[in-house]
Amino acid sequence: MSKVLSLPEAVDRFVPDGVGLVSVGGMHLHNNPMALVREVIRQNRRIKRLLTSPCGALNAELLIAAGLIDEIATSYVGFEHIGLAPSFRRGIEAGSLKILECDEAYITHGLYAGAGGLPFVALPKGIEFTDIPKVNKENYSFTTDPFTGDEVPVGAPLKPDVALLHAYQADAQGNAVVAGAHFVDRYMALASKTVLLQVEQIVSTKEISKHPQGTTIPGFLVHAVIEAPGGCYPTASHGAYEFDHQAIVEYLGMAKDDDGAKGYISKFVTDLSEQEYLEKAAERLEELRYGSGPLAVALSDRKG
Amino acid sequence: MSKVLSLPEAVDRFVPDGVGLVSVGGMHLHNNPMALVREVIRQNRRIKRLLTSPCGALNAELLIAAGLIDEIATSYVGFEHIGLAPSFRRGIEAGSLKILECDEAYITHGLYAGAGGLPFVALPKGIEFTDIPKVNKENYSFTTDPFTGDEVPVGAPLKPDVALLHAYQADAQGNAVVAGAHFVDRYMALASKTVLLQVEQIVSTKEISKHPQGTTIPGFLVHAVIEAPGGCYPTASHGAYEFDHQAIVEYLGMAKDDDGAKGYISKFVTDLSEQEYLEKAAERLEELRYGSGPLAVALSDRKG
Amino acid sequence: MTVISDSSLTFSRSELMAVELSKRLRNDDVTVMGTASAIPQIACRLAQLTHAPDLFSIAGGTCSVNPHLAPVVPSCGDYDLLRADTSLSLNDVVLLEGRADVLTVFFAGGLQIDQYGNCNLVAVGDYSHPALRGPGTVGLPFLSRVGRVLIYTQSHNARTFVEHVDFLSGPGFLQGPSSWQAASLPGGGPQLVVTPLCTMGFDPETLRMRLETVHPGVEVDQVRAATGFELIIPSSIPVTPEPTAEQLSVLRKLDTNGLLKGK
Amino acid sequence: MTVISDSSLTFSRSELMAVELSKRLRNDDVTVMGTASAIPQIACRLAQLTHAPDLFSIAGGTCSVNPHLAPVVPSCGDYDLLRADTSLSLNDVVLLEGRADVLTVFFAGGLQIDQYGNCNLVAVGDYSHPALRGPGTVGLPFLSRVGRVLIYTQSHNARTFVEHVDFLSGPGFLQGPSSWQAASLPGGGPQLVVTPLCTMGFDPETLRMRLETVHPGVEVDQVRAATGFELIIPSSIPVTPEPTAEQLSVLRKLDTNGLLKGK
Repeated sequence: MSKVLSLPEAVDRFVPDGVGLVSVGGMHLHNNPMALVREVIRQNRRIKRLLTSPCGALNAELLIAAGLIDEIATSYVGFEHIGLAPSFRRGIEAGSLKILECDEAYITHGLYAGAGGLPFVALPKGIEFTDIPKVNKENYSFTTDPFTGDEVPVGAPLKPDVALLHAYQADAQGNAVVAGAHFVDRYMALASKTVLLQVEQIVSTKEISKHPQGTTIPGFLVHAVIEAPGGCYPTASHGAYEFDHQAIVEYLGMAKDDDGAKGYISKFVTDLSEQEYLEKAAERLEELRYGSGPLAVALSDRKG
Repeated sequence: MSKVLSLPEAVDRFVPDGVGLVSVGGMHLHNNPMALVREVIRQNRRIKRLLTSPCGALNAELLIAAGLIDEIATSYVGFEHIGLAPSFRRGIEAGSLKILECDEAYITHGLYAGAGGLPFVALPKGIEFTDIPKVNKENYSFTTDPFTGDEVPVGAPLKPDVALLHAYQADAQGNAVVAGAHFVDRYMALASKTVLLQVEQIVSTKEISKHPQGTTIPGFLVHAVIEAPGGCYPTASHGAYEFDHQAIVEYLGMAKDDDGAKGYISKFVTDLSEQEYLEKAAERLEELRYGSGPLAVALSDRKG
Repeated sequence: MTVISDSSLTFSRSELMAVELSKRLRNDDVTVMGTASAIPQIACRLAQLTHAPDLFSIAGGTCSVNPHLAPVVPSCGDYDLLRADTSLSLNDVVLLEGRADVLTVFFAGGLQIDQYGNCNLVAVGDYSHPALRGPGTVGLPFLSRVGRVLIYTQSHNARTFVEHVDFLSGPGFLQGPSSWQAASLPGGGPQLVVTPLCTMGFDPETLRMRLETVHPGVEVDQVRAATGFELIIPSSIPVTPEPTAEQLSVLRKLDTNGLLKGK
Repeated sequence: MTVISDSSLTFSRSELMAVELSKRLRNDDVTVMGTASAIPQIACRLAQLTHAPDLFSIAGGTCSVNPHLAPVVPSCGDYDLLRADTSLSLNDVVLLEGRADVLTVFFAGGLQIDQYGNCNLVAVGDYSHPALRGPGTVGLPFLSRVGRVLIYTQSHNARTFVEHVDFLSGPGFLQGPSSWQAASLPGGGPQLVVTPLCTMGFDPETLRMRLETVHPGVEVDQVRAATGFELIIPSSIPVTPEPTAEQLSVLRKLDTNGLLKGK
C-alpha cells in the first residue's frame, strides 16, 4: 500500500487547522523538514503547540514568523553561530508567543517515555536546581522515588499528534534511511501518532532493503511519504547538501521586524509553489551538494 | 593508551572474586561472550548477582553450572527451540540459585535508567497485573504519577559493576563495531561501571573509523579489549559464524544432572586453556562461518 | 511424527497451526513474535504472501522488520534475519510494546495457559520451590497492552491447559469479566488459541475459553479430556479447514528447513 | 579585529581562549560541547594533538566522538563531523550526561554568568516579559552533574557578568557554599572561566569567581570595570602565557576556515 502523497495532499490530509501538538524534526541547521514547514505555511494551518528537537532553527522560526504557533515547547531556537532567531525572540518578548521552557534531557527522555507508553520519566538529579521546573509545571513535576524515599524531578511523556520529519530515502511504504545524524527524529517517529516524512528520494523496497541496518524507520510508523528533493534547503540535508549560510543571513537581514519577516514569508514561501521555490534555489543547491570526499565514500552505502 | 589485555589478565584485573552485579551480553544463542565466561570459570570468580539480557542462554547457564552464581536477575534463561537450561532450572528448583524475576521491558528500561543516571523508570501499564512485582520487590515498586495522580509501576535502575560483552571489532582504545543485532549490549556498556569487551578482531583506529556510523561503542566506556576470535563459540558471533546446534545438544546431553554439568565444565572449560578449547573447535567453526551470501555482501562494510 | 493425511493433501499439525494463525492476520497488522517462533514467523510470511501483503512483522530477537528469509530459521535472534526491510533495536521494540496503538498482534504461549487465556512461563507449583522452573517470562507482560493476542502451543494436555495458572506472567482476561473491566487495559486481550488438536476462542460474555474448531481427525471428547478446565463447547463444532494447496505450497517454499514438517 | 601582537607571536583573543581551555584538559578526559562550539572543538583537538592524545571529545549535535575534521566547522550538527572514531546517538549522549562518572568536562556559556558560575541562556529581565529572550538552555542543566565545567564567553562586560542571573538555567555553585553543599550534586562545579580579557577560577572557600590571569595587554582595572559583580582579585595577577609557536601552528592547521582568526 503506497503512502506516497504530494506535498499539498499530505499536509491537507494530516495537518488539520488548529492541530494539537506538532513535533518538527531536524536539529540546528540540519535536516529541517522545510518543504513540509513551507507547505504548512502555504495552507495556513494553525498549530496549538509546536515541539522542537533540543535545538530548533528555521523549522520553528518560520512557522512563528508566519504567525501560526500559539505555544512552543523547546530548549533552544536559534541559528547557532549565525545568530538569534528573531521572530521567536520577538514573539516571546512581546508576549504573543507562549513558551513551555524545556531542557535537552527532558525533550529526549520525554520522547522516550511517549514512544514507550511510559506514564512519565524520572529525570537525573540537577534540573531541580534550575528555574526551569518553576516556569513549566505542565511538563515538569516531582514524585517519590520508592526505592530511596527521595523526592525526584520527573517529566511528562511527549506524545505529538503529528511529526514533520525528513529522511534521506524511503520506499513507498515509509521504510526510511536516515543518512547522517539521527538527532531525536527517530524518537519523534516512535512517539507521534501521525508521521509525515519528506525524503530526498523515493526508492524501491528492494533498494532500501539492501542496507537493512541503515534503514531505521519502519514503514508502519509512517503515514505519508513525500518526495522532496532539496526539501531541507536552506538547511542541510545530511548525505545530500550543506546548509546555505548566505540564505540564513538573508533571512536574518529581512526578519529584523515583523513586517520584514512577513515579507520574507511572502517572497520565499506563500507567493511560490514549492517547485518554484526550489527552481530558484537550484543553482545554490548544486554548489552545496556534498562531493566525493572521504565521508561521501565512507557513507556511500547510504546513497541511492 | 592501549586497553588490550590477554583474556586471563582482563578477568584477573577486572572481575574480583565475589564481585557484585555482573551483566553478561548477548541474547539467546547469539553474541554470548563465551571466552570471558569460560575465563571467569577458570579463575573461579564468584559473582553475587548475574544480570542477563532479556534472554540469557549458555552465558548464564555455564556460570550457574560452575556454581559461581548466588543470584540471577533475568527474564529468561534457555536454549530457545533446543530446550530448557538444565542447571538454571535445577538450581532454582533445588533452591541453590536465587532469582530476581524480571521481564524484558524492565531489563531494557532499567538499563536505560542506569545508563542515564535516572533515579528509577516508570513502566508502561500491565506489569502490575502479573505476579512478577510481587516476587521481586527489589527491582519493582509503585509510586504516584504526579501528572495524573495514578499509582504506577516503576523499576529500579540497573547499574552493573562489570559488563562482559562481545563485539565484532574494536581498536585498542575500545571503539567497537557491533556487526549484527545490538540486543541490549550497548545499553549494558552505557550502564556498567567497568566494561570488558571480547572481539573477533582488533583493528587500527584508522580502520575502525572508516565506518563511523557502524562504530557505536565509544572507547571511553571500555576498560579492557580482548582479542578472542571464535570467542562466542558455541554460540553465534553476528557477522562471523553461526551457533553450533550440535554442541548445544551435546551440552544438554551431558548436563542432565549436576555431575554431568560439572563433567562438561571440566572437559570443555577448566581442563583446557582458551586456546586449546578453540583448537578443538576450529574445524566446526570453519563450517559455521558465514559465507558470501546476500547478507554478507550487504553487511560487508562491517567486516575487516 | 503425526501427519494428518485424511485427504489428498498431507500436512503436519504444525503446518495447520501456522495456516490457522495466518488466517487471523490482517493487511494492516503489525505483529511481534519472540522466542522459538518458527510457527508464527511462517504464519506472518504466509499472510504477507497471500491475503495480507502490507502486514509488518517484527522478529523479536534481532528486531528486524519483515525479514526476507527463506528458509525460515528457528532462532529469533539469527543474524540472517537482519536481511529485512528495516532494522529496529531491541530498545525500540520494547518501546513499541508499550503502545497498543502501534503493535496489533503478539504471538504468545506458556507452560500453563488458563481458561481466561492467562499464561505462565515462569514456574509450575509453588514459586519458591517450583516443581518445574520455566525459562522466564521475557515479554509476556506486554500481552496486556497489545491489540490482539494469538496464543499457540504444541502441547494440548491437562498440564498445560489448567484452571488457574500457578504464576501469572502473561495477562489474559485476568480473573474474568469484572477484573478485566476494572483493569481497563489498553490491549484487546487474547483472541485465539491454536493447538495441535483444535482452535479456541473466548466467549464474549464470560471471557472463558471456547472451542471453535477441531482439527481433521480429532474428536471433541479428545479435546475435552486434554483440557484441565471446563472448556465451553458449543453444540456444533466445525472441523478446521484443511490448508489449501496454495497455502501449503507457499508455506513449504518458506520452510525448506522443514521446521514444521512432521510435527 | 582585536589582534594581540605585543611579541613575536601574533594571535587572536579567540585563539588564546582556545589554547587556555586546551591546557585545562587531561589525557583521561571525556569532553562534551554543544551549540556553536568552534572554540572548545579546537581546544579539544589541540589537546589531543599535544598533551592529551587519549582524550575523548563528543560533538554535541551529531554526537560523533573524536571527529577527525580539519578544518573545524562552526556548526556542532554538521554532517562532516560524522567522520569520527565512533558515532553515538543524541539519546546516548543525553544518557551519559546523566552520569558524572563518565563525562568529565562540559564547555558552558551564557547570556548571563554570575559570581558563582551560574549560567543563564533563557531570559534577561522578568521571565514573563523578558528584555532579552535568549535561545534556550539546551543541555545546561547538566552542569550540575558533569565532572568539571569550563565556561567560556566572547563577551566580557557587566551585562554578561552579573551579580545574580535573572534565570538560572545552568547551575554553578548555586547561591554559594551552603546551598552547594546542601545540594550534594554529583558534579564538581565550574572550574574555569575564559573570556577575551582574562581567565578566572573560583575561590575554594567562598566559591566566588576569582581573577587568575589577565591576557597580554589587558589591565586588571579593565577586567574589574567589565565585571558586574565584585570579582575576587588577588594581590598578584600573572599575565596569561602566550600560546607557544607549536600550539599556534597546530591550531591553525585545524582552523584553516579561520573561525578563530581575528576575533
